Amino acid sequence: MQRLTPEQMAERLAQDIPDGSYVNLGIGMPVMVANFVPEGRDVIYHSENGILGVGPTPAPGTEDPDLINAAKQYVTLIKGGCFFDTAESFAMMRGGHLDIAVLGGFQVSAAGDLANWATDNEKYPPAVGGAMDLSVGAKAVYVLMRHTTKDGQPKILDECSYPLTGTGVVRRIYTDLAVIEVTDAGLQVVELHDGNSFEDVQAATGTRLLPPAA
Amino acid sequence: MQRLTPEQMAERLAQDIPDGSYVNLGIGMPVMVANFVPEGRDVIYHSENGILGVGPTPAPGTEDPDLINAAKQYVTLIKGGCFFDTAESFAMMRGGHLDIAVLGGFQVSAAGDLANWATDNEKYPPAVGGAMDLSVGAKAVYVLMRHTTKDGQPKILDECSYPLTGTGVVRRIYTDLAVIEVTDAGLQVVELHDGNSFEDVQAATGTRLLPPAA
Amino acid sequence: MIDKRIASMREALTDVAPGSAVMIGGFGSSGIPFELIEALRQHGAGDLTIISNNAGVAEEGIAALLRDRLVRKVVCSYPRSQGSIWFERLFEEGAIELELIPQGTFAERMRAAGAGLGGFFTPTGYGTKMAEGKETREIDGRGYVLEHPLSADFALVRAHKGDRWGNLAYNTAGRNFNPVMAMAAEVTVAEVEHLVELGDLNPESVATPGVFVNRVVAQEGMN
Amino acid sequence: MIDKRIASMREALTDVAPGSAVMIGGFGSSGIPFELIEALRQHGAGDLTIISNNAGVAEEGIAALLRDRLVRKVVCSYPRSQGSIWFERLFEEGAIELELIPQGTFAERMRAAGAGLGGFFTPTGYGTKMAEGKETREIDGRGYVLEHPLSADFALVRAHKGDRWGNLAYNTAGRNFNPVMAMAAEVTVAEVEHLVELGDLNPESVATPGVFVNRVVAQEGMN
Repeated sequence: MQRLTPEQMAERLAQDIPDGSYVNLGIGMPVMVANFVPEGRDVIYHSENGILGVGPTPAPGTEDPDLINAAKQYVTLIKGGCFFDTAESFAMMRGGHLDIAVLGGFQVSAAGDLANWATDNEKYPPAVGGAMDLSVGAKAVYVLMRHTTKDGQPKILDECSYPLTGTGVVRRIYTDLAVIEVTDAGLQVVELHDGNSFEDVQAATGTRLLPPAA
Repeated sequence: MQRLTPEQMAERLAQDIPDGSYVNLGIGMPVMVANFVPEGRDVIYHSENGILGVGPTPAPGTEDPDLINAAKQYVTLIKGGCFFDTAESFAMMRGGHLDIAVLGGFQVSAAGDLANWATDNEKYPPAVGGAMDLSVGAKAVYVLMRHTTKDGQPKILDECSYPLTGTGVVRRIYTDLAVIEVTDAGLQVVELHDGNSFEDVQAATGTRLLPPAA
Repeated sequence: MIDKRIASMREALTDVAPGSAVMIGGFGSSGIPFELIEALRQHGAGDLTIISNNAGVAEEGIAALLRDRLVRKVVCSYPRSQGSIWFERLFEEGAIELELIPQGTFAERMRAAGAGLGGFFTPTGYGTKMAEGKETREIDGRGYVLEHPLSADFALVRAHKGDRWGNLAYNTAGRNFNPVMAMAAEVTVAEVEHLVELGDLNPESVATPGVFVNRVVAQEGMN
Repeated sequence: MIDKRIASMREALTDVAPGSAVMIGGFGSSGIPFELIEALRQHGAGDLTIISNNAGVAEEGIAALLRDRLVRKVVCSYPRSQGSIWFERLFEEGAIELELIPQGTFAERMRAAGAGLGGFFTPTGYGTKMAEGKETREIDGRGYVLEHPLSADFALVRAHKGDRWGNLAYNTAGRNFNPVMAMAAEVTVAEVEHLVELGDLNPESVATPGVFVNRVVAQEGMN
């Protein structure tokens, strides 16, 4: 099978961010999406710590110690950006004002449930951050994740086995093998990446997929 | 009986506003209190429309059309004052951050219930504004009102007959005849204005008063 | 390219339909989008629900909407300001419906709508007529009333300065209900005294981030 | 005369008692009152409940409180930042209690405490472990969880500028949790980079009005 690299996955998802969108990118692979949004599209990035209009990494020596993103990396503010407190930042999310949230995922279920904040390792302290608020609040939740775990186990399943982040919240899943839409009829494959057959992708998946329209 | 004028009533109440207080003054007689707070006391006035630090009336020609108080009169902002939106303004009230609210009253009950927003005239449209929020939110609610109605009926009663603003919210009642504290034991007269006997004040009251300590 | 500027008040309101629920910012005469209200009046859609703290005075603003009998219902905290003759007239006639809400609950219900909350318990109004028919509950020995979010089809707000992304900054106490209404409506239209370039607003003084605003119109001096 | 200035971080915290619940503003390394935290550590009161978004990294800030074993319980949304070695160590030992709250619910619970609300229904966490043992309800076809206010004995916040009345203005994203915590605690102590004269702050840029602040201390450069 052909697997996209993380950069290619981010680039693929970036094509689906429309001009004029308000977008929140989760920690990890999702933040890479910003590097690949096609030229000419105005996209405004939200950061949970109270920024609308997150800009690129500052030049060395010009960092503002208070100006960081959700991953605690130094960022800048673009022209037209603004600041607010955490309560307002999450009002923005929860109230459905952001168009797209791109989140990482441990598991996604056939019903669009998302698990991305805790595994079943009880010794490892759990951390949830803003994931639950984003998952219920954004107009569309896109999950960007590998199709299978490092040891080849499927991450798209009938039911999530890990603790849930939100129920029925995922709109689309962008993996290294395919793009899958969560529909009322089931998980609809909308795109198979070059070189992958539907049967191969189905075999790597722990629940039934609907084949792309012929 | 000796009745204080409205100015004298406001002046009497003003003596009980401590230095450093955050105070909201209701529309009508209560706003006059600001004119009588003794020199040397720093008092910060809150206005429900989003002002902390309301200052005196502006000189003619210098009015800012957006800078008005709750009674819709032009005001100024004192040095150190600030602005915020209505949701935050009422968070300030409801959250118990203001020390004193001075409200007008139609009726006060023996249990400290306040009625000050609607009479029993159904044809007259009701208006509540911020009175209910203030009555439950301020650390202390002082009611400034005449002891009796224009036609001599008592306004301090066993139970209010008009619709309530809040239940058990009044701390003190400042009238033209006396100062009365709402206590667990009942309505305690703490001060009789010059020339009034306890018996006279009791006779003008629709519920039992406790006489001042001898 | 994000550009929320609309050329005129009139064009900014073309999709207001009869029966729409419209929030209107302002308190007394402060922070009121008078030009948008006038454009709404000229637009002529009737049967409106107007959600605003006051109900207009004299022949101005909301009072003119009432006078032209475009309003079915008023949702507010204080309809009876001095000179609210049109509201009083229609109320006495029984020609207008009134939903009266304590001012803090009014603001908080709109914030809840904007913030995606399903409701909240407030002590305001507990034990009064305002709690009649509503769920109440004692929490830690204190009485509370359950209140639900209040949203609308449109919010008309006014700001001192705005840019083409819809970021708004207010003058003094002109802020009042404008920020919560901008959050709570499906479509928010901002009337601004000054339309400024992107980047001209201090990012720490933007009280309404552009994400809450759909359309921005510069004042035309039509009043 | 209102003057909330305190001469030193140490004096600003003398009444913190063992077992106190202490909110600490900031997100990651942004907007954190590092000097107040250091003064709290030197003060030495133990058995603390620390309410803060993160649980400290390396040997800094909250991590130093953990290292000195002054903390009984951490209430936060994200204890596990890179380098949160002290939190991880104590957690593994079973030497610390953790109350984990989704970040938006965390902020909103503190706002509810500051705003005098008894609770609110949020969709966040519905159908997840976070809703276990909590009241849930369907409102307009959507599931919600009832959450209660979160208050504290003290809030330690950091601002860019502050005046003697306690008015605070923040730098860029340093605002974060500081304003809601200032509202939610019994006693709020603000560490400010610059103590300015009354009237120097723009009244439209004050993000925390002085009424929410009890003590103001200028940074001493102690870190």
